[in-house]
Amino acid sequence: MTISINAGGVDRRLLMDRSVTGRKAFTLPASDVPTQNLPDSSLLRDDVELPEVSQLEVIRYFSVLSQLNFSIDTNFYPLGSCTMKYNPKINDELSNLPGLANIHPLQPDVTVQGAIRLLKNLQDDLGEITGLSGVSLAPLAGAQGEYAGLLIARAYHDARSDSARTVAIVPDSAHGTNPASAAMAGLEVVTVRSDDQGNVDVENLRELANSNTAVFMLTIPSTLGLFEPNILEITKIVHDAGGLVYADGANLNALLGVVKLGDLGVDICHSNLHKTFSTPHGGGGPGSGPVMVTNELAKFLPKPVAVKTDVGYVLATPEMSVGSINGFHGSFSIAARAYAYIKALGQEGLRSVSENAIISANYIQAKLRDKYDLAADRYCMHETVLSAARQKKRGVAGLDIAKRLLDFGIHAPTMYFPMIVDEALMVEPTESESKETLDHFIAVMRQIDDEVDSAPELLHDAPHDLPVTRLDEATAARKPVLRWSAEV
Amino acid sequence: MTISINAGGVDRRLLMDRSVTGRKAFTLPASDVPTQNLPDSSLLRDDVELPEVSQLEVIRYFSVLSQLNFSIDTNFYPLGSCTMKYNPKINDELSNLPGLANIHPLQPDVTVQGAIRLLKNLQDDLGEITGLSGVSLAPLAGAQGEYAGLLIARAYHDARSDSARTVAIVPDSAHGTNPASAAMAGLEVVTVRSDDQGNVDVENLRELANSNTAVFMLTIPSTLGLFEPNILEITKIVHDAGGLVYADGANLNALLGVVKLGDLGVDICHSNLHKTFSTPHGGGGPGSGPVMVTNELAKFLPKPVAVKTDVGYVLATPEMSVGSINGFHGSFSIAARAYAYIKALGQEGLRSVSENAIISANYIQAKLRDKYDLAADRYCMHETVLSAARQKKRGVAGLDIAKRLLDFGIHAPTMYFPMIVDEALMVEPTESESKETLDHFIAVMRQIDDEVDSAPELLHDAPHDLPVTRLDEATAARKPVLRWSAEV
Amino acid sequence: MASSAHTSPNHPYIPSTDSERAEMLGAIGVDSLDALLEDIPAQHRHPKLNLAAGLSEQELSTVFGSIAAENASPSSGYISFLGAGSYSHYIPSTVRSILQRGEFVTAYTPYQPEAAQGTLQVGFEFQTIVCQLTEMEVANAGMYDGPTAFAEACLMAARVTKRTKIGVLSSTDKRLSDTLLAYSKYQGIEIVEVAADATDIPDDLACIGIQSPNFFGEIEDVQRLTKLAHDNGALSVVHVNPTALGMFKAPGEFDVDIVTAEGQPLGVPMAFGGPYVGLFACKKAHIRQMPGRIIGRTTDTKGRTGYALTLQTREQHIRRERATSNICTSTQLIGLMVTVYAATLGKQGMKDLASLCYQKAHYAAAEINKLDGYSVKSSGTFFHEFVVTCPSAPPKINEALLKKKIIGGLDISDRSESGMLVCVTETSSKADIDRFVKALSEIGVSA
Amino acid sequence: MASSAHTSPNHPYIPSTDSERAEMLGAIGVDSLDALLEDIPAQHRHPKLNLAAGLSEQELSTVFGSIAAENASPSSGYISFLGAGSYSHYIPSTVRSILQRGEFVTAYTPYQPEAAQGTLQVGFEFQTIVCQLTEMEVANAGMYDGPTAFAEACLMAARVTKRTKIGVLSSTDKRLSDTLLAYSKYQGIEIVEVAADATDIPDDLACIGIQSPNFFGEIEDVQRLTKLAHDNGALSVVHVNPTALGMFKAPGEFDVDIVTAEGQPLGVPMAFGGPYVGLFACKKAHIRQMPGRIIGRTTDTKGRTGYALTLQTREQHIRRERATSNICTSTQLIGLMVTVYAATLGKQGMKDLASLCYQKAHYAAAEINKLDGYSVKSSGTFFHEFVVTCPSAPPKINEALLKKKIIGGLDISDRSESGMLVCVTETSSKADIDRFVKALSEIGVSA
Ligand SMILES: Cc1ncc(COP(=O)(O)O)c(C=O)c1O
Ligand SMILES: Cc1ncc(COP(=O)(O)O)c(C=O)c1O
Repeated sequence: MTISINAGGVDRRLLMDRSVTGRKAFTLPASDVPTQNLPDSSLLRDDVELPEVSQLEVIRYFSVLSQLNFSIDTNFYPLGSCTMKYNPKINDELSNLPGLANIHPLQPDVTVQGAIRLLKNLQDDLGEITGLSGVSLAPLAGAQGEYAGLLIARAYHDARSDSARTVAIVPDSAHGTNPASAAMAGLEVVTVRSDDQGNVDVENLRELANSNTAVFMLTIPSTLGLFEPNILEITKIVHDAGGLVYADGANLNALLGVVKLGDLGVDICHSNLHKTFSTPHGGGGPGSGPVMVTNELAKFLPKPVAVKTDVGYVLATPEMSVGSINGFHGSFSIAARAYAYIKALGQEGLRSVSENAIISANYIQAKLRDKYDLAADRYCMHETVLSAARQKKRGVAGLDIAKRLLDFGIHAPTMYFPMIVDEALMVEPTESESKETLDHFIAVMRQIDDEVDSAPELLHDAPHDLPVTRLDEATAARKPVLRWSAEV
Repeated sequence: MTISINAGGVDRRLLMDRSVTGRKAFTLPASDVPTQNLPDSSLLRDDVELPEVSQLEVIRYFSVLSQLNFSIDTNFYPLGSCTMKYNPKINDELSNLPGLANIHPLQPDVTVQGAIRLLKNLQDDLGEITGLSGVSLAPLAGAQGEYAGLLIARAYHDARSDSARTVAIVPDSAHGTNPASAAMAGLEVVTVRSDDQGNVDVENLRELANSNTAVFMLTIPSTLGLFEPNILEITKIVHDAGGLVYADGANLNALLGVVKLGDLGVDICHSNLHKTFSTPHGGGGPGSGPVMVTNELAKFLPKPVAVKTDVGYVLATPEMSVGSINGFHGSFSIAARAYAYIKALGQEGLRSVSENAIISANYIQAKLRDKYDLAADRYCMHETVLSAARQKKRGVAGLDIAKRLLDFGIHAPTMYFPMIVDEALMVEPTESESKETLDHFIAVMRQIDDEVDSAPELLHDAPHDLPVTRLDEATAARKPVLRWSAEV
Repeated sequence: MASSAHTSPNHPYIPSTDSERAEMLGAIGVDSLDALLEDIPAQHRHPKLNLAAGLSEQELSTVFGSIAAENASPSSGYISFLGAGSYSHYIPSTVRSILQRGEFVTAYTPYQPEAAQGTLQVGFEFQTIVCQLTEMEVANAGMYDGPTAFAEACLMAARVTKRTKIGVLSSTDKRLSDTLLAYSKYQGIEIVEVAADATDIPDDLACIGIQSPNFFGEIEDVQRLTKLAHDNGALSVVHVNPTALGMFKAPGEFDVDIVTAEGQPLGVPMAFGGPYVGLFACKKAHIRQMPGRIIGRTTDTKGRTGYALTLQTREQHIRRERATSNICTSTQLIGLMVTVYAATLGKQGMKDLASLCYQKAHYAAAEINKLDGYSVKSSGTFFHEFVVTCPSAPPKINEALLKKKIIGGLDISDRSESGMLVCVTETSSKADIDRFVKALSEIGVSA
Repeated sequence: MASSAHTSPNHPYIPSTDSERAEMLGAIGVDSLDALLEDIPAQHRHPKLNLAAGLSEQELSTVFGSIAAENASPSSGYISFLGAGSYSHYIPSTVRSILQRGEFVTAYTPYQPEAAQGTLQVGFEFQTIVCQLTEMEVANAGMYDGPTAFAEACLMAARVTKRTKIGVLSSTDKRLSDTLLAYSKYQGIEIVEVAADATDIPDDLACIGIQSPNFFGEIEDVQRLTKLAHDNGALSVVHVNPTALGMFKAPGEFDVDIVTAEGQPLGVPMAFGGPYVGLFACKKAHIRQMPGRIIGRTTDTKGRTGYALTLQTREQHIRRERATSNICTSTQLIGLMVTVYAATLGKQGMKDLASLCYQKAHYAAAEINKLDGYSVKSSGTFFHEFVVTCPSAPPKINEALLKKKIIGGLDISDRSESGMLVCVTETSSKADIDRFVKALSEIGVSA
């Protein structure tokens, strides 16, 4: 937890407000080649309007701004579905080695054997972890992994001349990217209900699965933090209807060495390296969302796929690839971090990650269940979804509780998601937080519950000591101001 | 300026308070050699009591602590005599290149030609800047530079069999290290008065300088931020008495390309690379305090001195060296940063540094002189010494003003130094702060002067919004608690 | 099969100790981890993971040291003339320094604006800088990369115009059109090629997608093409190289509707292709059709300025299958790099940089053009990339260059006969260029 | 001669522009900089500075790249067996990561404790860790380096005992005794050598200065020597290697009065010799004679815990010529590195590290001892350094080793006939050691 070292607030002026004509933060070297003719002046631009500040101003401006953030490095950040775990510093360092950071994506394969080997090894490890051995690291985030997976499903059906399959069945608890990706893939989204235990309503699924079904998208564990007990039945229903099973593996942090998705009948899944595999979230990316498929589907993977051949490692395009979903080979330096993470933990360590993540979540759930409702009254996996329904009745919303947590230097849980839970507060502690931190969180959550009755205004007005209080988001959207301008 | 992002304050527990048996932040590799016999167990230790925390706890603990600091990177820091200028980030990077950071000090010269060349070039540049061509980079800070310089002075007199010279004449305005270093060098400290203009009282000096005088230690510009107008006369008086002139060059930031100390009759000086040459202060070191001397005195320099020979660069011991004042060759990676700084600025840039530093200080002085007394009513060099005497009469001490500045995110000036100025506030803006920042400081200082009358309690109780209010330093010294223990 | 939770040795990334785990399980009311896993089919629980044992940090460093050493890079003495979508530029120390701040690196997407003003204000700066470079009215906070930005821009044009045919200029990088293809495949979109000198286009195009400088490094006549598009009720989508904008007229001057770019040249390491960031700007009128995250300025309950994600109703987490894009995790941190880069170079720096690239590339082109057998194939104005027609197959020439520790230009013989696409930036010294030219001349037809 | 203030081009490190300078000069009431410089003798004002023109950051990087490339280091494929006061150890990523925090790096000495609690609390942790490692009662916040810490410790012993003769064990590194010499030269101090097996010392010694492990890598009988000192009214000053403290008994167990050490092995790069940090601990009774900065715990006006510099009346800025030392700027940031290092390794790590060093060094010694012509000269227990008696002059052998990219041990033939002081730490793999042994055997007498 950090604290103010300044009265009077932070100077929030933007770079352009600090700009002074002629000031500079950088000098380019002088040209060492003979002067060349310039093109026709009609093509040329006068000036680019950009900030003119000194180098110290650049450093100070961004350093001070950084202190306005909560982050893993400074705060407990139990944001559900986001797996805000420790991002090992060594991984950042290693991915920045000149031999990894300063290589061009189009260099001849012989000059990047190390890089391709790394990708190949990571593919293999992810295949082993998920039990789905066809892997492409191309997707740049989870959502792109989903899209890639859906393209593969469509390509599979097309290849079998079974193109009438244009429906994606998606549970009502699904993350928004699932239906959005399905729509991009030209699929009609049909929603399957969750039952009162938070499971997929198997009977409803049975009704919906048919010859139009391209794919069933299931988040495992679900966005309620629950493992689907009927998983084998579900995958059988979908397969029997001729559809494929897509697993959203954003929650893979619960499953490392605990269960393999491929063993459960999953055909396609993605995983977020920026969650389970500890690569930093960066305030909203970059990420990496590898797609993993069964052997049978591997020929449809997006390009490239790293392959080991007699003459060394090469980047190859699978036989019936769905093509290029982005510019080059995915987020290479994110892949490098994830590979370092897997190597550092090894098989024992990875298993321990999931086991400890599960214990921590259940511990919080057990210690808060008398004060907060649970979305489902059973053991959870790596996250627990609480409901502030009881508090809501006493006059305080989930939002207020979330904002109040900020006052204690604890980041808010994910709010109002999944949508099927009233006043949802989705708490994911991860394995990298100590019991002491969990106990502190528990104590704060219990205190907040007390405050609902004893000092509700503390919650309504929260947060109190942050750089800003609650923001007027309605006006922001109604009259959008999206850039600096001299007038604003 | 930064601001609180947490209520309830920072968790100030120490690492040992967070320690849990069995937790760890690091693993050593397993041994890859056959097991060796251990020594007699009577020599062996059971356990080292050290913290047991996770890697995330290490990162979070120190990251949060860092935010409790003011620093150049986050705050204006006009601390007089300390030259808190921009510390270029590139210099940190370059000094950490593996070829500079991972070399052993005792490697054969042929394997460290780059390193020795760097030292030689820096010696040459410092010689050029100060006009004193004999340079040793051995001293680890300014005070050690002083001590080295005084050893040289003593060795010089000894070599001339003039050993009765056991007096160091030191102005009353001198920094504490001057007399302390003189005492270490076995010299008796005799104080010369400053006159009412802040200059050395030449007549007093003339009385004191005699056949006992080993050295006269003069800070140029003085700790009052003033250039000594009688400098040529002064150096003549000392030389005529057979003494040497030592210049404390901690304030060299005022003189780059403006005047060379050697031209003024100075025989020996030191410079703080951690001031003028932009190397980071690090919260109190490491520093580097090269000693520069006339050609004649070069043979006495502490070892080593980098030399270029026919067979390449070597580290040599001067003929009549005063010896080893520390373990190896001085603060090499600090020297590397200073060298990068000099190369980045070049002759034009260095001159511009001093010129701008001087203008900035005089600007502040001009804009505050109606509200605050000046230690000397004349143009200053790179810093201005204000006096809060007027404010003191109105019930508020210099200390209160200094503390109140902290509330505005501005670091306090140096307080109560030089000792000869009543309620001294020594302000050194440096060349790296923008006019806008200076104007902000001026406005705040003027507002504080208003507050002396309008809201004196704001000053007496300042700072208000920092991690702590004023500390009980008396008890700290009376009952010292200097380490964690289970009970404290 | 048994849980290892109670016996696994502690790992630096996992703080809980055996006794703490036991205590927590006790509080949960179970006596083993397995009791928590009963929903998982027993026969599939605790599968064997065929992975190596964990490594210490020191061992990990050694492993990565070897991997990095197997790649040819400037630090192993190679010089390179590759461009084609990823560019070698000097990255200022300020960028790396700020990028090390854990508060930026380890934060999540700013869903709680009160606890993320740092990320948000930087994002707002990023949007400003994108607008300034492109001279467009509005920009978003970044896309995955340049090609996906271009693809999403074309799809946005289809939404705006309610047309389903997308025209792409024939001089465009295949990486752009391939990505567009993968992005539009199942959306009933047809992609047609438009010649750069077309004076006529079908009247049902949603847009003309233009790359300028194009794949071959040349400046397209964006003004004319944009007018052509508008005359036919289509939008103009222009993909630029941001470095070139330090010198060449910005698309905003030509009434372009949507501008995209690969942000990598602005302070982002080449890193074998990623992560990068796509720049995306458009006219204000189309703002609600924009994909991606958008940050807006607003005020708090005390009237203080603050920033927050805005126009979120376009996004997947609200609009789900009707969202303008499926983007969730984007590229905020790369956006930070771009922002610090642009702030560091500033007005003068961007100008000087573009000029330096131009000068060096034109010098290289002139020198190569003098060589026997080689000629520079250029019809118009190029910026820092150009096509060299080689005396023998470019892959052969590149192989010979490699022996001299030179990574030559990209073989584009599939698009230009015996063509090699050469790029020169400020990171090549004259000596490097001369070494390249000399090597080419030595290799000549013999390759 | 004219001032260039008004015409110099702006530099990235200097924000003021020409017009701002003019404005400021106007406010000062002068029309040129020179008016401010009138106190400076005119004939010496604005001298010519014979320095090169400034470089851009990119050029600077190139310059430093060449300098670094002229040095042999692990990154250029060399392995090394040098120790003797500076040691190669793996530095954990946590150390580098925290060291990048500008709030630590660019702060001054914490004179304003309210604005420096970060630095101060870290310093308090450092003092704690030094006490824990040495098992001493109190420690200061660090000295310049190991040798100056040792020298100041001996001088402190002289102050405490009011004696002027300092005994130093003959097995001590000359770098320690030489620094002591330079530090005591004019203070009327006499330095005498004491044999390691002495059973008798002069009765006017202020202290016996002991290094253990000594210069030759061996553990001294600190307990016996301390008793000998105490029996003669002298103090015991022991200079340790902190890595060895992970394994060997701490001086605090032997009633030692003052302990010093070179802190470099604890997470600080060798960096061609500095900056390092001296560790300094002593008995609480002597606290007011300690040199250096000391940080104490206290409370603020609201009763909250805080830290501040304390016992400042010992220091030069208050006590001036009667201070316990002239130290002002010290080594706070290196202390931070040591603190993060110790916190990262922790209890188990320090133990494992010492054991690993011991195992590897003893393996190497055993293998070398098997070679024809080489023998390990060791009378007692060594930690990770040992003396090899070579079949020919060590410099010759080292020259031959260098050709094989091996930097051999230190030539100490001036102190041990044909002696080479070899150090092995955890950064040498078995393969490295075997390569070294093989090379030695190949070189043998032929060198
Ligand atoms: C369950 C789930 N699925 C998919 C995603 C999308 O992943 P990304 O943000 O990497 O696109 C997320 C991320 O929040 C998620 O939580
Ligand atoms: C005038 C003056 N002289 C000497 C010194 C001592 O330098 P250092 O702190 O590097 O030992 C200082 C530092 O504050 C100083 O300001």
